Amino acid sequence: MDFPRIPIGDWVATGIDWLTINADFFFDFLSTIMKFLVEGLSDVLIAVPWPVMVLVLAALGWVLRSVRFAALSLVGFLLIVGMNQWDNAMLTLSMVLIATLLAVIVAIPLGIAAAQSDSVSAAVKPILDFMQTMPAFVYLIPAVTFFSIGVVPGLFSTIIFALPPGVRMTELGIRGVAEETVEAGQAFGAKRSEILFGIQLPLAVPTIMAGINQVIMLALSMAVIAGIVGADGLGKEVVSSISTLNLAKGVEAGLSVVFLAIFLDRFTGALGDKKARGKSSLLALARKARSSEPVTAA
Amino acid sequence: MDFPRIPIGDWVATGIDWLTINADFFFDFLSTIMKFLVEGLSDVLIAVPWPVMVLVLAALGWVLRSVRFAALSLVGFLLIVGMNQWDNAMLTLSMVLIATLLAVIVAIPLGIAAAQSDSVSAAVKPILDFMQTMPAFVYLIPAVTFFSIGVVPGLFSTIIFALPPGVRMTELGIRGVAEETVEAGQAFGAKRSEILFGIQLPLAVPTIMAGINQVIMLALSMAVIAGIVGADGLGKEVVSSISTLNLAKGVEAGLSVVFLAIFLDRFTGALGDKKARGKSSLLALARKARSSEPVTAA
Amino acid sequence: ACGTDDPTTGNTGDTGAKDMGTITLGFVPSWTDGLSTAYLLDNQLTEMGYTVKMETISEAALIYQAVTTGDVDMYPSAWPEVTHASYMEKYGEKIDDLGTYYDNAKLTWAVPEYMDINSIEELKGMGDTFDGKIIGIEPSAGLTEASQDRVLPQYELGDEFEVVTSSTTAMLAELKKATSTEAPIVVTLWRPFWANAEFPVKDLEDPKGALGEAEGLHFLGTKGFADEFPEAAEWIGQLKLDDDQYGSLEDMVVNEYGDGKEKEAVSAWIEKNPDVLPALTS
Amino acid sequence: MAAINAEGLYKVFGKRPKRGVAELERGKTREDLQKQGLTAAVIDASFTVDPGEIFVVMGLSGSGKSTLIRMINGLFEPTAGTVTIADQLITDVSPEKLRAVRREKISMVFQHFALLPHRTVGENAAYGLQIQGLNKADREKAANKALDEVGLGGWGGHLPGQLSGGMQQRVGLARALAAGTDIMLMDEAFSALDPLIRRGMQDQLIELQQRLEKTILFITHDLNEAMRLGDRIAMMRDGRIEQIGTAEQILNEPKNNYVASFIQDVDRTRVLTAANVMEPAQGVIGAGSGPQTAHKVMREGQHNWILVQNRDRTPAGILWEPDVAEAVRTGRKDLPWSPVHEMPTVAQDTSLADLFAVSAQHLNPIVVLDENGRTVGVIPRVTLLAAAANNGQGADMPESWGSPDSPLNDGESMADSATPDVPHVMEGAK
Amino acid sequence: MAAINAEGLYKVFGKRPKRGVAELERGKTREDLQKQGLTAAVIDASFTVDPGEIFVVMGLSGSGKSTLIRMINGLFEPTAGTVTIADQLITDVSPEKLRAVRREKISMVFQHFALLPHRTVGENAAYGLQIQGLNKADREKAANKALDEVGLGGWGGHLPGQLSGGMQQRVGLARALAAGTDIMLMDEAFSALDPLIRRGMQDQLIELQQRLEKTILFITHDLNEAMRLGDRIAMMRDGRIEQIGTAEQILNEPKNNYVASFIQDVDRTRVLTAANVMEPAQGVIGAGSGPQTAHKVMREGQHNWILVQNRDRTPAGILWEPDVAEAVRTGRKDLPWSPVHEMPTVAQDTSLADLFAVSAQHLNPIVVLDENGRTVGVIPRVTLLAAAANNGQGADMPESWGSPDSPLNDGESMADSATPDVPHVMEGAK
Ligand SMILES: Nc1ncnc2c1ncn2[C@@H]1O[C@H](COP(=O)(O)OP(=O)(O)OP(=O)(O)O)[C@@H](O)[C@H]1O
Ligand SMILES: Nc1ncnc2c1ncn2[C@@H]1O[C@H](COP(=O)(O)OP(=O)(O)OP(=O)(O)O)[C@@H](O)[C@H]1O
Ligand SMILES: C[N+](C)(C)CC(=O)O
Ligand SMILES: [Mg+2]
Ligand SMILES: [Mg+2]
Repeated sequence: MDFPRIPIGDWVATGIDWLTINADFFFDFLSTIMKFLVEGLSDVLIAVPWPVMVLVLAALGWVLRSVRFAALSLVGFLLIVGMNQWDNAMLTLSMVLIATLLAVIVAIPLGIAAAQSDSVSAAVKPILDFMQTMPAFVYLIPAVTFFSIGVVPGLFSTIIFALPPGVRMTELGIRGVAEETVEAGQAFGAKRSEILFGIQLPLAVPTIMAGINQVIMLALSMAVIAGIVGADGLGKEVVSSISTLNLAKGVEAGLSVVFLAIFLDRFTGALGDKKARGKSSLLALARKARSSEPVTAA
Repeated sequence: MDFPRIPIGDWVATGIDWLTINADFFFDFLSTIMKFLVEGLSDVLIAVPWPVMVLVLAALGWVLRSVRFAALSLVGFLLIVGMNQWDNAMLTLSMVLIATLLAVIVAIPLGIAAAQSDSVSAAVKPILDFMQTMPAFVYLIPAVTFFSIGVVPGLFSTIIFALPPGVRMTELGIRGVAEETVEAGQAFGAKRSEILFGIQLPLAVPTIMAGINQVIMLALSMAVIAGIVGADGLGKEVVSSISTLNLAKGVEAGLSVVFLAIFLDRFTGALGDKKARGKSSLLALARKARSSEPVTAA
Repeated sequence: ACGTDDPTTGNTGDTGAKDMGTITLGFVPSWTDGLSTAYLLDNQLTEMGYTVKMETISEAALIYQAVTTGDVDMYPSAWPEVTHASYMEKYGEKIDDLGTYYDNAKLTWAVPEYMDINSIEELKGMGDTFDGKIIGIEPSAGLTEASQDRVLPQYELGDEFEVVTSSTTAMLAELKKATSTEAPIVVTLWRPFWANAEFPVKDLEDPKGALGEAEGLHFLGTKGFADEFPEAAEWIGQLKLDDDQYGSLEDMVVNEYGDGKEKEAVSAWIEKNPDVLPALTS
Repeated sequence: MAAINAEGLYKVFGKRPKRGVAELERGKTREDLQKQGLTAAVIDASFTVDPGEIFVVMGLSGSGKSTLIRMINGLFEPTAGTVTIADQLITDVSPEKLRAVRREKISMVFQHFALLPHRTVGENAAYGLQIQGLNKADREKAANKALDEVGLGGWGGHLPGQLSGGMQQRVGLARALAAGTDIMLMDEAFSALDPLIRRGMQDQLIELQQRLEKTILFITHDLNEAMRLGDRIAMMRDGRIEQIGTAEQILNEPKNNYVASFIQDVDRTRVLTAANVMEPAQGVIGAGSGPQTAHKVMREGQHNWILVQNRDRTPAGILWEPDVAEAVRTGRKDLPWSPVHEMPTVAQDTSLADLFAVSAQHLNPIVVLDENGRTVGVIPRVTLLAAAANNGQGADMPESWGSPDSPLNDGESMADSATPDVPHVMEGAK
Repeated sequence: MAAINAEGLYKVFGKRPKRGVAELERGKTREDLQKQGLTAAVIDASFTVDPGEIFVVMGLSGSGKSTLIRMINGLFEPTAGTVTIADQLITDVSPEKLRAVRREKISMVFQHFALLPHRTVGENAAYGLQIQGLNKADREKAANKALDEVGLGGWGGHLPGQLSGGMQQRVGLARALAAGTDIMLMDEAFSALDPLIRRGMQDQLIELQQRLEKTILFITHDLNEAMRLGDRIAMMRDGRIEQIGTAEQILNEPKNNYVASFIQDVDRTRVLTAANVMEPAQGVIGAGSGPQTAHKVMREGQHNWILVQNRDRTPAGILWEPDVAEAVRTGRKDLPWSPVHEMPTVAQDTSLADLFAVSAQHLNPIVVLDENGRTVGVIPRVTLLAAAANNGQGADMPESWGSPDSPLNDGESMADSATPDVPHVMEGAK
């Protein structure tokens, strides 16, 4: 059992150290932006009185899905308030939203590139696999050395962890556009860009939205872990509840995560998939009212 | 903002406390079994000299997939050895395997029940959703109060966290069996049990295996978190590396997790999906040699 | 005590006289007082014929929990008098205090020496300077609880500051970074802790005593520890270290030898300090 | 005894389907129901399939064919109505009883084969027998026999996935055959196949059916297939059976415009047979008669030709007016006929297409015989031409081409148009 | 100028496809290539489509039809060979040039419509023009016009998903029409449709094509569709074009057994036209001639009837031998003919099915006229019957039914069988 010790860890650590020193300005720059975004958003979300916010979110649920969903959301949010986790939930929400935003900004162009070129796809795939199988905890370490503790390293690791489905589903969505539809574009002499923006992207929207939905879910799960490096919000509550074995607090923060997750999941699900929209969604009702002419017969 | 405080956390904590006291014997019993299983397996895995184990695993990879996969696995395992994580990897592996085993024992009958009855399905679905969106950390708390620290609470939370895809994919697999195939059974007068065991389950195998594959992946991700409550293995290395900000150690344990994950993923993927088996898999080659008569023409 | 062979630590008792049982020590690896003491005990108890197992756990609460259930036999270097008072309240009944080996332990808030404030009181109104952050350690630490629940309210800093929790090492990383660029920072610290000597820091005065008085570092055992391991309990009860002795031990373990060489460090320290330890009773 | 009997079958999908049936009975339409969220897939379907018959159900996609066949073997429970299989009621019976009927009386061939992909071809073919509880050796024997029957002997050891589509379909057929039931249900069993393979399967099915005397309920949306296979055809539309009848009945007497427009494309020359277009010979005399008798019959009936029959009603030959007139003139005693081999004879089921071939080679009318060689009718050329024309009724012919006073339009029966095609006779008819 | 010209097109899928072409040229078979992992989808295909022609490619699934059409508009690059569209080479040209040809010369109608589901019907119809860079107002106008053309006026504002399959297919057609290109490619454009809707679409296509004079390359695996639409048909099998010809050529002279078995099921009465079966009149006299001339011509040619023509080659009538003989006997000076309205005349493209209707009402041979009313041929009844029979060649008829010495088999030309159908004439012919 005297296999040579391969100090991969040291190599990586050295590399990260080098980066920390030499790309300091870059990390500072990123850090400033991310902090600005998250804190800006969370300030706004917390500044809004919770009854207003709860009603707005429930109303959004009604617009996109159904009365039932709006009612359930309302109950969920009131429970969050009742468990005294509203502010934490808003902190987590802002972190998740900003993480999603930044992840999507990176993921969509990458996904498009991967869809257009098999070699990009082949190169990107193992990296994405790696990003998702590497335990999220491990990201926290370089994140902390780059960005110190607080919300920024949490955001950074969240983005890395949540990125892959965004890329994958964008690629899948574009590649999944019916061959014939793309060929229709080609057959009429459309340029690649015309096909991309006029056909592929619009038709990939549901899949891309499903990807964004996954990004959000992963970001939320990572937001919990981000509590370890000091990002405020539900995650920190959960983490500190385990380290103090405070089950009551853990359950309340955990349940708040669940409610938030279910809301975000169903909500973003409805954004991409029109079928998920119930008949009682306001959008569906409005559309119905608009096209009052009979369409059935053919 | 004087919304009544809803002490859900306290209720749950009280319930868990009650359980801890009153179902003590039961938890002890579970604890004994789980500990026995995991420790038994890990003792065996560690007792086998690593060169033997590495070769056996690589050979299994060859049987089920391809030479290429076997070679890559070999490299991966040697790297684990070279990073001094072999024993930890074996500890984690045994925990993952036992967690998967127990999860599957629960999940498959549940999935079958859900596939056979819409009401079971409707009842099970939100519970599964809940189980997966609740941050895994939160499970650790009752797990620790039930089972103290060590491998058992880790295993327990892992099973809860990893269970849902097993149930879902079993249900999906059975429900996904082509309607006509099931009708073929019905049309010839087969009983429900004959249809279940003769048609539905065999045909659902690929989907169920995909579910098990997901169970394994989730179990592995949870095994990392289980390190927090003192379950030995790669997870503990990762957790302690973050609390000591030891990037080198974190990267090495993390990479070991990645290699293990990729191996398990591809390996169990090949179990269910015959198409994933490359042409150079020993099984495929053997099968080819056996059926030497020409089959192409029709 | 449990049976998995932790491959990285432990000692299978190759001194081999008699098998006196296995003692599991639980500690938080980044809290170097516990780390150093655990390895000192490992060295000596093994000598006495015990099998010693190390259980590294990153959260103090889990150690208390584990001591009550017997999964961990002893928490060396607990702070039960002040810092961990709330844990003792919860778990104390099922824990035996095996003795105090050091009695000048103290929680502190510290700033770099280049900062010209000297008291916690002076932090009021300086929230912007420090970005509103007190860099804390693990959420489960007694130090964290004291900082959040006593210092902040008593000095009315709650509106300006928050205690940012993460890990001891993260805190140290921050401290290192700040001191190297002479940036402003407030950290939560304690004594004895090697970082006090390693970094140019000074303790802030605590006129209100919010962080508590000096306290003792205890060995906490699971209920009935002394009955099960009488020799060990007796020896442990006699162990006392003064500031110098403890300081050199920690310095040796943490700084001179470092991660992975703790055993050698302890051996070396024993060689240099032959008279400090009580005689082995076996 | 009827093999299959369906009485007033309804199938409505949706919530509280019985309500839908009541409304349909009260005269509401399918569209009315659709608005309430109910789909009326089958509406008031009644029919009987006789043992040994191939009964074809056809209609466009969505017309309710599959729903209907599924009610026949109880895969769907009818919303109203009853199904009897070999005089056993199968609606509203215990699941155990229903399973017994399925095991013993009916087997099914599926559109997409519905083979069990994890079992070998042999095991698939033996599936029905396995369910029936037969032991392994016996069911393997039966399965091999069925596989031989469909031309797949020796393929038993392969997996279905290794076979082409046509072969897989034959495995499905073998499975149904091996089950040994008298009744076979086939839901668009051939529509997944390529045209060439499909035709082969149709031939095979007809051949098997005749050999094994199965009762077959066959569903298709292909009209030519229906015409080819069906002893009788039920035309479905929007859940209702619009018409039931033989291919000829449907072709010649479409009950409404829908059916008519459906069959517009059918190749009549393949569907219509001698039996459909033949007519009774107008003038007939016995073989023992002389030229005088013949001349008299011809005069009286104004026939140009007459059929001479033997006592056993087999045809002896055709006599033409000029020959008979000549014979009477010259005082011949024997009948002056065209030799028998000049008289074309065909079986009743000869298709129009084949009749053309015969008619092109012969000048005499074609004589149609039954299985015993007895005359059942005759087909003069003009009748053949009229039958092949798009519409059987001369009245529908394009006016622009024909003269209004052409011989076909003089109000007499078709049979009378059996005048030989010579101008002076035509002129005489005026 | 040819609208489409394909020269020696090959398409081989797999690694290093050129190698496959070389091997095929050296005589290796498709199966040989398959073993090397190469799929030869199209092998050495050459054909020319003339402007305004509907050229149909047909063959079973997998025969390479789609691959072929995709090479025509450059969606696939041929492995070997060249494609010319309106005399512009499109193989081996820059992508920009290829796109220009696609924009301006060819449009395509897809099997599964391939509409853009996120755009309205109007926007879909305008797509080709949008790509051509036309401004919004103009392209909306053109799109609306095209939608009107296919009977979808007023539906422009709907989304494709709200339309039935048949309507969606018409949107696809409108999109191709609106693009205003001369050439349209249609890949199994109708095969997703129900039979009734399908027939309507076929009618509409023929009508549109004639009105707008498009060149159409149409792919189908339905033989009746091919026969119905195609000016010419190319039969593909296993990547090769087996035969190219008009429907009639393929029906009457199938090049090999494969083609023959493929067309076995075709309804000949719909495909064959008067022009296919007519023959020259054997005996012809001018309208100014008298009975004596007629008699002489008939005697010499042993004709039973002759055609009387005016100077401008329009038909004047038909004379029958008995009438002429009588006229000669009685010394009549004028021609003793059946009145003109008794002589059925048809256009050259009248289908066999319609000829039957005409023939059933008339006793005279049918006279076939060109657009100017001039005689181009005649169709005696017996010819019509022979043409409708399965095989044009009498020699292939079932021996069992016919007598070997029937008049058709005496080695003379078909035309000579144009004897009127009376026994004594037949006897005379013996
Ligand atoms: N399980 C079901 N639930 C609801 N509606 C159904 C169901 N099965 C069939 N239908 C509806 O019943 C009608 C008839 O369907 P069916 O499948 O019997 O038609 P079909 O004639 O077999 O058509 P195809 O030729 O496409 O197979 C359709 O409108 C269909 O949508
Ligand atoms: N992109 C491709 N890669 C590899 N093989 C292909 C590809 N496209 C077609 N083929 C193969 O080429 C052959 C011809 O296919 P093609 O699609 O041209 O047939 P088709 O006549 O259009 O059939 P169908 O009627 O089913 O549409 C088939 O064997 C097919 O498997
Ligand atoms: C002071 N220590 C960090 C060592 C222990 C604690 O605060 O719990
Ligand atoms: Mg159907
Ligand atoms: Mg095709």
